[in-house]
Amino acid sequence: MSPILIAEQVLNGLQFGVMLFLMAAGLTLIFGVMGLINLAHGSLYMVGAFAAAAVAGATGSFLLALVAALVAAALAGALVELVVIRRLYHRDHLDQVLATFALILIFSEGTRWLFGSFPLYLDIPSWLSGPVTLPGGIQYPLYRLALIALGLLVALGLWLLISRTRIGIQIRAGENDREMIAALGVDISKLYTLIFALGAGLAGLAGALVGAIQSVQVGMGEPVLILAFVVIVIGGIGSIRGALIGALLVGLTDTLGGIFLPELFKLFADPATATATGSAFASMAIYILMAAVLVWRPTGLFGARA
Amino acid sequence: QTKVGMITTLSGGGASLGIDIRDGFMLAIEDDGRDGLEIIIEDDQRKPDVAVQIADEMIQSEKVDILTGIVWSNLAMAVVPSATAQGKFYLSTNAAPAQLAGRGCNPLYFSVSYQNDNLHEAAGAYAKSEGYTNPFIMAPNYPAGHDSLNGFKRFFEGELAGEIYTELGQTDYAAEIAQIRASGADSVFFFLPGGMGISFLKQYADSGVELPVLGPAFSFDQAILQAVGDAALGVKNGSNWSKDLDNEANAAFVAAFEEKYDRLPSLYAAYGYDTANLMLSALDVAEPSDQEAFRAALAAADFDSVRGDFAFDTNQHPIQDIYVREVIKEGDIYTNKIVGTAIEDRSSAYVDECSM
Amino acid sequence: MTRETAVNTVILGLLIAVPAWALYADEPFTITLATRAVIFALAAVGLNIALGLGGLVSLGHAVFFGIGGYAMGILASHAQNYTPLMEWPFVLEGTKSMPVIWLTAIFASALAALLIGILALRTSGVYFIMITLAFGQMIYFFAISWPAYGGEDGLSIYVRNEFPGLNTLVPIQFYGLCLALLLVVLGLNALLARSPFGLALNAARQVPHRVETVGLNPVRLKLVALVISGAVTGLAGALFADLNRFVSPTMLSWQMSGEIMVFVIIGGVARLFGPVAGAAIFVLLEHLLGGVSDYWQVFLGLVLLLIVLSGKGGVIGMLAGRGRTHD
Amino acid sequence: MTEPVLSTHGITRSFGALKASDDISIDLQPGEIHAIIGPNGAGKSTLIGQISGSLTPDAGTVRFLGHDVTRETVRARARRGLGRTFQISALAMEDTVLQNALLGALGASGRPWRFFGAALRTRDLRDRAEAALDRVGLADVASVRTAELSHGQRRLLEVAVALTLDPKAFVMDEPMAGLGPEGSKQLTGFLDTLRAEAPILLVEHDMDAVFALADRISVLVYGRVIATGTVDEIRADPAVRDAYLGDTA
Amino acid sequence: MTLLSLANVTAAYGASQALFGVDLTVSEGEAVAFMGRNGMGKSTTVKAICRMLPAHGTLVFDGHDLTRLPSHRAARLGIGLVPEGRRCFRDLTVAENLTAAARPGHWDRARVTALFPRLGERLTQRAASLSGGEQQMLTIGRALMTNPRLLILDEATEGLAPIVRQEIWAAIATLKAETGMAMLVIDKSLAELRTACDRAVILERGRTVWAGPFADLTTDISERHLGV
Ligand SMILES: Nc1ncnc2c1ncn2[C@@H]1O[C@H](COP(=O)(O)OP(=O)(O)OP(=O)(O)O)[C@@H](O)[C@H]1O
Ligand SMILES: Nc1ncnc2c1ncn2[C@@H]1O[C@H](COP(=O)(O)OP(=O)(O)OP(=O)(O)O)[C@@H](O)[C@H]1O
Ligand SMILES: [Mg+2]
Ligand SMILES: [Mg+2]
Repeated sequence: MSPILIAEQVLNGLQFGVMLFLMAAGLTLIFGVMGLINLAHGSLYMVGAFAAAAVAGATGSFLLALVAALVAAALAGALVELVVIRRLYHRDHLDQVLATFALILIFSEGTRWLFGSFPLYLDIPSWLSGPVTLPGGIQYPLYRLALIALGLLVALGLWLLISRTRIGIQIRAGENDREMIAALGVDISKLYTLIFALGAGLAGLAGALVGAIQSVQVGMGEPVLILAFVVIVIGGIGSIRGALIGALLVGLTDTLGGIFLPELFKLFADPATATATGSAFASMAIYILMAAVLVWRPTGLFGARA
Repeated sequence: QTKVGMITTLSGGGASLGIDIRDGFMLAIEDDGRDGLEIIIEDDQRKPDVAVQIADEMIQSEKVDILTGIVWSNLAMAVVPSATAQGKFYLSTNAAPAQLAGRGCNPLYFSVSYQNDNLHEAAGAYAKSEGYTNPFIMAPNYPAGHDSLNGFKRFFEGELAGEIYTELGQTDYAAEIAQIRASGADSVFFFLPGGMGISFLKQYADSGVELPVLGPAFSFDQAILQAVGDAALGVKNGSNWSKDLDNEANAAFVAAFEEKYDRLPSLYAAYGYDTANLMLSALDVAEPSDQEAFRAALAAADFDSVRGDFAFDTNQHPIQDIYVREVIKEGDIYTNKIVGTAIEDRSSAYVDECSM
Repeated sequence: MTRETAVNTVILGLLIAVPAWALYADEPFTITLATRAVIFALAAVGLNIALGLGGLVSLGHAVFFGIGGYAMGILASHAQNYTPLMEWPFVLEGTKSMPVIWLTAIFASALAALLIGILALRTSGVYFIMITLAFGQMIYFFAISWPAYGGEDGLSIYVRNEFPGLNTLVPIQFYGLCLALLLVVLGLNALLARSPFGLALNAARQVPHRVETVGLNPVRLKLVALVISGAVTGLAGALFADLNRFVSPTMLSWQMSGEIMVFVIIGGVARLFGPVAGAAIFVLLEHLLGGVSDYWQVFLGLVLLLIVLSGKGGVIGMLAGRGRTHD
Repeated sequence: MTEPVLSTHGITRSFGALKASDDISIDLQPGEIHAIIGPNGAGKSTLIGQISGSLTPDAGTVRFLGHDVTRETVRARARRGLGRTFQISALAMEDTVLQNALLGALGASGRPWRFFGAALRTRDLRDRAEAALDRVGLADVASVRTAELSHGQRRLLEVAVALTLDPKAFVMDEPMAGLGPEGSKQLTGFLDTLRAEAPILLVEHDMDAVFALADRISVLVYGRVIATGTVDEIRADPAVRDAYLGDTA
Repeated sequence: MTLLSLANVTAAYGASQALFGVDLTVSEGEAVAFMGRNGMGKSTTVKAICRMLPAHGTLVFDGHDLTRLPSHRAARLGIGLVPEGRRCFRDLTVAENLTAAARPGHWDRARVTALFPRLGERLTQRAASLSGGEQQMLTIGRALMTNPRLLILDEATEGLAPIVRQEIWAAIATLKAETGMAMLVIDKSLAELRTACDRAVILERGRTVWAGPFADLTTDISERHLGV
């Protein structure tokens, strides 16, 4: 394997990591900062992608589609927060798991009801399509570069919001003691609705952005959801920096594991078996990584120490 | 009075396939319009245990005579052996795993669609005939993926630039595309059903790699082509059916399907339609309660298949021509047209293992 | 008799009366459905031991369920094909005997629970939920892509396994067997909850640091609870595979873990009969709503949502009033 | 002097740049109540943590009943007979008072792996638990859920749980915290009788209680012991008045 | 001018009733001691005032009916709370704890850290790692940052060193004298309450059983209702 290919694969891993972060960003807010286990996060991701596909289909504008994704998912998020989620903050994680599990069912089948069972069309706009040549001769799709930039921007924005602004501080205070922050005069309910909507909007945006290079279909959110949880937990709940680093680690592990493990197994087995066995272990790699990180540091890389 | 139980996927991610099977099947049944035939349809949610439960219900409570409809191989493996063990006919509208074509073949089991490997074999045969010398081949790491690459290799028999198994459900293929680019391959064969194929094709089209792409029909069928869009144009795929197949039955089917459901039929709809017609033709001759006679009537395959010539081999899987299609755009609609025949009168690789 | 005991008695009565009616009315599928509910209930009773008593929110119980299933699948498929399970260092044959399969399932899933527990119990809270999920995913992906036992296609067994003196192919007999196991386990669960071990576990859930200062090891208490819990769920997995005569990686999927948890929560966490009520309701809803519309899962979702939002501690809580019960 | 029941020798513990314990050597003699006082943040809870085993010192040793227990776990020390109460009540709130006491008895028995037979009907455990509840005067509320106890009752239950262990020494972190004047008086009376059974290392800010109970007082400031002496000596010590007492006494 | 007035207030935790009829008034600039044995309902009353628990009866603050307001609205009317049990925001730093609560007015971070220099030295430390007393100071500082008109101190000196307690009582006296902030004080030290407060209200089993100026609080009454 040539050095340039290895370099390219490392870049792919990092890129995949940033994309994971983009998908996990909204969840970081909701799960990491507000402390709510929202299994329906993947559904909001799906809502964004469907809204984008519908608007792109009707208007032909990718930018409008992104706006639509953000708005639709944020509205759906706000609605869900007002009707369901707000009754769950003071409950234990179990109830949150069940309620948001129920929301997945409602969202998935509801979307199918509205949009039918067939995957929808959403593609990269022409001004972002095609590869560019990077130094070293690596050909890299422009759209993916744009995703990296956007992912990093979102990471920075979120980090500033949570750690530097008063709203961010108040949200974290609410996570510690909701009753108390309200008793100090902060309208924490409204704040939580806003933040939930923001998290949902980010999920929707990610759904649209990533949907353009993947498939827009019912159920697209669930695999993402698990990956996003993995990312956040590895990084440490509540830490934006942790989520970013966790995402990069997962991206690298997944990409490089998928490439090198089969190669590694070829050293002791015939190619067909090696490819199959190597890939089998590669698909377990990120979960092994997660378990290893948690065994080593039980609250993730940057989580608050217990 | 004959009862038929259809178990298929009508909710969740894979619902579009099951819906097409159902719609194709019901089109034939309603056209026929005979009395004394009852069809019961249930959703398996793409879960094997649910499929088994429904099969039990249909057999034990509804007392059906014939089962049909399953889309996925793993669900078929869960249902078919126990259904045939309980003396029920099973007519496959899609899934036809190797085990059931070879050692596990059964007098009560017919596959109307194909044997799972067929369309991959066609792609392999086509690659060879096009003179490709080192294709790069890939499929997800699960049994159907392994069968796929084996099917391709069975008819290709040459050097490969690379052979990889991806993760089932994977959505990002940047790493694989980089490997393809670096491999020096002259063509790419892939089997990535459902959303995986959509993702791969979009990303491949955007990557600047311009090698010709081949695959089985699944990733280029009517149900998902609209979601892939331009990225699929020109891709060659192996299929035993296409909407432009030139025979009377097919023309009638395509027209009737479009008329009734206001969309183009897919491969799965065609299988559903054929299955229903096969069953109706057998019911004209015998009752399912007379197992021997009904089985003989099915095996005779005395119906007008939308695929043209159609016969069953001894393992009760079809002998049929398999074509190569190319993805084209007709007006606003992406669809396929036949560009050649990959293998003629193809049966299946496992027929000798079947002791029937 | 407290209200909860009354509710439990009614549930128990239904478990006996409904299949009896089905037998009389010749509705064999109702028996199959009841068997499914009873097996799910057993799996959920297993989870409830970890969850209700030990406070361990495991989102990876499908691992044990699946291991139980594969214990059955592997043993029976070897017996079916007359190939030994292993030939070295000694020959081990497959088997079609349920009791042997059960013991294997219990032992294998207990072992898995021990290994997972040793690692997972280093974490707590949300991290525990997620690390159990991670182990589940690991094993799920392994099972899908490992070709030896069918990979994603799973393993099919043509005839249900055997139990001495019974014809397990007759639905009501198999049901009776499953129900008997469920009742035995429920009985053990009730004993466990009141036992000294149960007392210590209960405290370890609420105030682990207090448990340490009386000289007990809360982590070890929880580990033992997890092992017992995994073993019970593993037994349920073996029965489930036998019910379907089929096992596949879906039994190991995170959705399966989620469903087992849903059974417990619908019924009521830490209630003896909570998992039983939850599993029965879920199976019933799934069956009834399936006929209503293609989009029936929307309604299932709504019903589940109503149950949680009512906040009464599951169905048993709604019927019997809030509060844990002690003597 | 007799061999102390419990002693620390030069224990030191830092949090980052902060030396929370700085070369602390104190001891607890049989039959005495030794009070530790000092300003907030002086390192009293940190010291208790190191003695009971939830924190490990960076340097120095802890000895208990003649053994070096510096590296032992909380559990091991508890089994040796170290009874601890928490600054914030650590009780199983969903359980009854009796069940909380039973937990202590179970710990004392050292045999938690009994999966059958109701805990409430296990004679040895029950006798021990009831005896302890009786001692602190909670026998009447034995079947009440702990969450329903008043604050003062919870503090007493805390002590009762420790009592079930038949400890050889008690370590108590602010047992009077949150008690009203009446409750404080009651608990003070109780601790006074307890010292005959096992000596008590007592951290407390309630000076009325400390002055009434302590045989000796050590004063901790910035992690160091600045003075040790009798009540009168400490009251009179100007350094202690400056750092801690103000004009209370 | 009466700032806060409660008449015949009742409240319950689920099914178990905790308040059976509490009467209480606090006038502007006045400090009221709120007394009673453990578990008599003092903190419950505070929760009712701060809208952390549904309550019935008359609850009026500065002319506004509190029963209809959510917690944060009540706080914004000018009720500042130092809760029982050191409920600082454990994962936030000292500085963030203060910022989270801040509303414009006399009290800002500089004034609070001047009042409690220990907090000033630990601005970037996580609240969970503060000593008990430091956490107590932080919750007082945090309540001051809301610039309340009525400060409710529920066991605010619990667990504090005598010398710090004296400082806090001194600070309370200063607050009262200089800013005229009204106060409702719960504390176990009768002596200290006596010097800091003008009036006392005594609660027993969820009912107001005595109210009046401190001067009228005879040993007889305190023996009967407080046990000392
Ligand atoms: N985990 C920690 N990390 C950093 N600093 C800590 C930690 N634990 C304690 N400290 C600091 O160590 C010092 C001693 O704390 P400790 O809790 O022992 O005080 P204390 O004497 O018990 O005070 P109080 O009487 O207020 O309870 C304090 O300044 C505290 O902020
Ligand atoms: N969360 C709760 N749930 C149920 N009952 C409660 C709860 N909190 C307090 N109580 C009960 O309400 C009554 C009043 O308690 P409250 O805390 O108001 O007393 P208090 O006067 O503040 O006592 P203390 O001086 O101990 O703080 C007590 O009997 C107590 O047991
Ligand atoms: Mg302390
Ligand atoms: Mg109080």
